[in-house]
Amino acid sequence: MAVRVQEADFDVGAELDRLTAGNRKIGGLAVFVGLVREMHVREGYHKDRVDALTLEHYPGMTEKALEEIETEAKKRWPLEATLIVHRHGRMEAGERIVLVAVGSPHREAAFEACEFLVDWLKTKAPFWKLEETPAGEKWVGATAGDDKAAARWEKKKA
Amino acid sequence: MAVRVQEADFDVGAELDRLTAGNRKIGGLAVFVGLVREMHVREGYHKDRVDALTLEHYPGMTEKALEEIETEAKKRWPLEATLIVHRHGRMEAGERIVLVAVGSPHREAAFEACEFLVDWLKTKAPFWKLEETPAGEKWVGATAGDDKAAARWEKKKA
Amino acid sequence: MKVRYFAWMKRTVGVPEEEVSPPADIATVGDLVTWLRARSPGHAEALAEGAAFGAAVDQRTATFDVKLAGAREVAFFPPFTGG
Amino acid sequence: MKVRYFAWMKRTVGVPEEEVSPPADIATVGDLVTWLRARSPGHAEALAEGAAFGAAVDQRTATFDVKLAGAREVAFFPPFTGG
Repeated sequence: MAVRVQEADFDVGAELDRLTAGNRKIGGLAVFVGLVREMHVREGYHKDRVDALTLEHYPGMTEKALEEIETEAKKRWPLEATLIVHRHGRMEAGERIVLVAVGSPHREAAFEACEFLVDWLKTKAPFWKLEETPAGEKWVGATAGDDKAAARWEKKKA
Repeated sequence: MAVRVQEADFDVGAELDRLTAGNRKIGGLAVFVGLVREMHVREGYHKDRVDALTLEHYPGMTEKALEEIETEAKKRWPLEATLIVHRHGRMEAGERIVLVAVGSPHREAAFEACEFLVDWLKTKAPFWKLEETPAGEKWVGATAGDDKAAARWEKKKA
Repeated sequence: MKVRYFAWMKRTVGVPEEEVSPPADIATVGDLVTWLRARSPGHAEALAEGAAFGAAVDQRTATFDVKLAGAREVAFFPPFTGG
Repeated sequence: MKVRYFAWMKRTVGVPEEEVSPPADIATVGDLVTWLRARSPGHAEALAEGAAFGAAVDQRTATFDVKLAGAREVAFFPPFTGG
């Protein structure tokens, strides 16, 4: 059961070995590795190509949030081992961003809990993504997603 | 896109690095590692403890079957990379048995295809499990599951 | 034609594989099962009516009505339990 | 009280964090937003009515009706887009 936010890359094999070492109750280990994908925001538009991104986080709050969601996952599923390693800082296309690993006696629980954690990380963890394209830098969600996001926050305000 | 059946253990980190090397279209890599779980068939019965198992397979047919299911997964989901490494022979509790890794631009596709492959491996791949317990060796499914399994085969015969 | 047995069927039959030459009227997997039962008490037990086993012809899963014509390898095995 | 800004809000406001001493009648996160808008055009733009941002009080996500009493750190940030 561990959560880490770090700038450095991680070694997937070594992390998984440490996670499962000495635990003979784990039958299935579900793992997710998120990578920086080179993509075109609008297909064919060269200037939209994402070559790298910078992830900003909120030191202190991010770790707290990750620990809370890990605790929540452990309540919902019978888990023997969980690990979240999330990088911040600048990463180029092809680099690893995040590792989520969940070990359980049963593979269904491992898969479900892993997906739960990944979905949650994508929307509820305090990270902000700055994309680098040939046309310059752009904060993700600062344009297209704004209305929807604003509505969500306004609702809470009311 | 690769399938391997081997007696030797595998290095998860090295396998994943090889799988994703040079491919910048992969946004999510869903991975499953199956381990030999020490378990009690009947809780509390020491003699039921599984300390090790031996997986027998059908050389030639196993590889063909794995390649077919890999092809099927690639038809159903937009996958950039798939890998199945399955061990045979004797393995003790805590050892790795199987690695399934699926890379896709989208994490939902990666997770779904990975689960699809793992579910399929557990029921449709030509492997047979011999468990070692303090009371002796036992072929899994040779007793309790027989009736149901027999019915399944008999139906096909008719 | 080579016939192979896996898992506990191998032990019950007594050999992992054998070369057989069934007569011409043995046309399907089901026919072969019936014919093999007469070879030994082990065969009869492993391939008994109602026993839980499946078959493959030339390394592809096959139901009992599948024709043997041209087959080089037929395998019999318990339900898969691996992975 | 320390106020922190993240992502594009940090650039719009012009500083990543600042120490502020709001008057006693600034009781909630919403009150603080209104009060901060007067500090500079950057503040007014980043914290504008209807802009897409959320808040945290002492590193826990907070809605605008949350009380500030005893808070040491308040943060404002765009919707999370990471992971």
